[in-house]
Amino acid sequence: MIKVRNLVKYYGPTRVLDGIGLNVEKGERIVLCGPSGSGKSTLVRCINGLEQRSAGDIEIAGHVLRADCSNVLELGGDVGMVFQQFNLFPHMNVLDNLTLAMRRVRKTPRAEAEAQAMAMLERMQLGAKAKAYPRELSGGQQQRVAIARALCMKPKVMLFDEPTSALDPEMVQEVLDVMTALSREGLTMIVVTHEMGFARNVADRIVFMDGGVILEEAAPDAFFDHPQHNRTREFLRQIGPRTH
Amino acid sequence: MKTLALSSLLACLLAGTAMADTLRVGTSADFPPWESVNEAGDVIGFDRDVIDEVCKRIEAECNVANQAFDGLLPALQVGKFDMVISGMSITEERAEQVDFSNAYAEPPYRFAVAAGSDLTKIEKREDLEAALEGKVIGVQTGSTHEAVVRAHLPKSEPRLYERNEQIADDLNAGRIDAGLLEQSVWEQLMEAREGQLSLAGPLLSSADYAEFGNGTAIAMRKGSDDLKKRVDEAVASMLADGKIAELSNKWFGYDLSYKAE
Amino acid sequence: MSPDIFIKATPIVLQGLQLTLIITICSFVLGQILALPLGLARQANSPLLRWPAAIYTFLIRGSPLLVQLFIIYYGLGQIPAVRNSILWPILREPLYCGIIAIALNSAAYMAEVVAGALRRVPKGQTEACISLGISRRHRFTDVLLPQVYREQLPNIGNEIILVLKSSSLASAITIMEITGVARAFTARTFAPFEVFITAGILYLAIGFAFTFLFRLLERRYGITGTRTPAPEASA
Amino acid sequence: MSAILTYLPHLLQGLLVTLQVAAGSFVIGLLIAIVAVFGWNFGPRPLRWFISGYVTVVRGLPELLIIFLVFYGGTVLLSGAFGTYVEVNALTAGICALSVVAGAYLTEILRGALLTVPQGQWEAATSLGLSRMTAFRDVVLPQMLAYAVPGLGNQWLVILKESALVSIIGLEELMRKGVVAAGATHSPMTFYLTVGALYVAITGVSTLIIGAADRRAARGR
Repeated sequence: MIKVRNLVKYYGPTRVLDGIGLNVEKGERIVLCGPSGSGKSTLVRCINGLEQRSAGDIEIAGHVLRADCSNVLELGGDVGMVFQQFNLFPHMNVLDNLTLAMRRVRKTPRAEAEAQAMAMLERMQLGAKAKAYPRELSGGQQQRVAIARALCMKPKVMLFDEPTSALDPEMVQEVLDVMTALSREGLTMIVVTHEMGFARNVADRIVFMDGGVILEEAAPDAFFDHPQHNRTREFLRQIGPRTH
Repeated sequence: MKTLALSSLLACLLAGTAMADTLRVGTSADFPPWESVNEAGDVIGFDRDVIDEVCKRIEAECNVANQAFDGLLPALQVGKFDMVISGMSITEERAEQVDFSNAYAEPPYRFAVAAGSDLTKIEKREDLEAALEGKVIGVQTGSTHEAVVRAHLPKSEPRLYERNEQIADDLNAGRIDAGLLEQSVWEQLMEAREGQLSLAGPLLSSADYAEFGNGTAIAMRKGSDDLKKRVDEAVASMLADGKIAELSNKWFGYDLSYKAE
Repeated sequence: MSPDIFIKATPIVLQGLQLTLIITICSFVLGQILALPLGLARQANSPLLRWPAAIYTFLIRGSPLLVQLFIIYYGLGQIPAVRNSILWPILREPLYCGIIAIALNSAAYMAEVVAGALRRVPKGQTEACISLGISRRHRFTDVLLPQVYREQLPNIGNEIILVLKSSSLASAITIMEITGVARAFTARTFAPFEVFITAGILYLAIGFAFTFLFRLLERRYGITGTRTPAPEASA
Repeated sequence: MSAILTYLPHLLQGLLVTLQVAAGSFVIGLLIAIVAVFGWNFGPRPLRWFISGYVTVVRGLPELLIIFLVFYGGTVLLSGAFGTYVEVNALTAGICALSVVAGAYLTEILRGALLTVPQGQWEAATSLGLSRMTAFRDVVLPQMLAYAVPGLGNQWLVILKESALVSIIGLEELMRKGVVAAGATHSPMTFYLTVGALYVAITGVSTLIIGAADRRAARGR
């Protein structure tokens, strides 16, 4: 589903990704973790073409992405993205946020798009908020709307870029619950997160990054119980308490 | 969005587009009794009646449009109008740019000053010229009067106005020392400003100052020879059968129809 | 468009240059002088000062400069009492009327700029002055005003360009500045393009010269990092 | 007083023309600005130079000069360009000239407003598969305009007042009606004050509407 080979990315003179290789199978759930500045967000953003790369090949959901991202729109919603800052469209109500891409990209008639969107909102228990504007929702609700918005495009892959780190603590769980439910439906997912409890429960594989390279890849149990690398152990120690 | 904007822009540019099917006549209707706008917004006056009669005689449909005097000839040249009638004198400078019909009228010109000015007592042209040295004379922008002042009163300062009544009001205010306009225009202005202005010096014509031109005529674009021929014939017949004299008496109270030498 | 007429147009248009510069500079300076008391009045505690200043700026900013120009030139000139007053020697001249009208207009816009800048000076500055025993007058001349004007240099530089553009309206009251001579020339030669383009180039050149001058002043006296949004353009 | 009553219908007619000129110029200027901002952000380098040049030059020229240039020169140019006679009347010339002027100032205003729309909005739109054009039109532009309401309102006031300059080329708008009435009745002060009061009235009402519009737009921010 995703093939990344020898991905290199510079910001000016700084090498932020240094030869990343990553394969993700259909239905696989990957959690990307690592200290801040390790390049995880950049990796995710390169995978769906939001960032240009300096070298390397990326193939995702059957599309070969050019280095300058000029064909990023070919993805056309096949790769859903959930941002740390939600990035809902503030001038549209929830329903319009959900239907915009369906109508403009997939050319779905408005009535049909709205019916699908309403169904999606009901699933997220947000049916009552269809006519609300983003600013009238709590952070947790906004992020669930953002997830719903990406899902409306029936993506083959979902990417989550620290979806809970901008949320107040009491709202984190509602978003994680939604993501856990999604993972049970067999959707291919890459999640950048510090929520190690979620990682242990949901991930098929955990990828640990530092300094622009992948230091360690393992199944959750192996990763948490027998970390191979010093840096991994240090990282787990620092955020350890939150895993239990 | 882009195309929408471009097409709106184009629509804006072409909003005024019109192809010539009837004759379009330009005038600057701020010059009573030659031409002015009545309360209903229609152009009326001597020229209006003359052009209506001309159009009748050449069997054409005419639309009269009103705009600022100094833009009339440029507009004629680029084809906005087919004819310009606006009490316009034939001058060499203008004749280089446009063709004129035969003259249909020749009005007298006059200096005017504020009432009570010493200049009102002067009777001879030469004395008036001498007295106006170093004085400010109000004229209309682009008019033959401007050319007269520049050529014959080089020691006076011409001040250019857009509208005649502004000249009258500034005379009355004492901002300018004299004004040069047509006799009939002064009469009109003085009627509305009782006791504020006085005429000065003698009646003037192109015999005094050649820059006044050779009578008043209808201007046409260079090369519109066929139209010019028809208009010339119409003007000649109107002069011959006394139509011009009749209209002149109606609007001015005297006859200023052009007398061929 | 013939190059000949460009060559012919240049000296004609240059005839208006002097008047354009006189009007621009005089109106600008007079406008700045009037703007200070007006701006202070806008910020005053006493409603007796605040209200007249507010009404003045509202009326001036709410109507076109051309109307104001005509009121001062043609309007006042028709009132006998004005013609008999000691002000007549000034109001009699179109040039002075033009300068006064543009200056009064510019002052209303600048007053808002000054008032806005005064409003943004932190209260702590006043408190610091009081605690240091600095007198009211010196607090004003040494602390408040220099801040306001040095901070507002970019806006002041912007204002002189607006005044330069406004000066073209003086042609409507018989003043033969650049636009006036350009228009009179067009009426005589029937060649509109060359003259107005030449005039335009001249305006741009003057504008760039003023901009350059204010850049120098800004570099020398400006306070960086406190730039405020440009004020409403005057028109 | 009776003179004002006689001419009031004329003045109000002129006021209508003033509003037409101002509204037409504002709308066309806004379209120019939207296209210019889009081109300035995404166009090739020469286009960006052109747009910067347009903004700089127009902002440096007196509006009256631009009006004269369009009015006297526009017909010459367009007639040459189209190979046939194209008329530019005072209304068209006035709207075109003021549109060009407004376009330059509005481009500046929108450029500023564009910077206030977070980058994340573009990214979210891209990740949903929206093209740049669609993202601009449906996602970024509406937010940009909401941010720009005070600037847009200000520009509307400026255009309302600038439209008085079109009287000089003979368009029968409010100012020109006032000049004609002043000349006919020989009482300039009365009519210029009346005309001034009418302008203050429409700018005053506009200011109230703009304030309300901004409060409304602010709710979307």
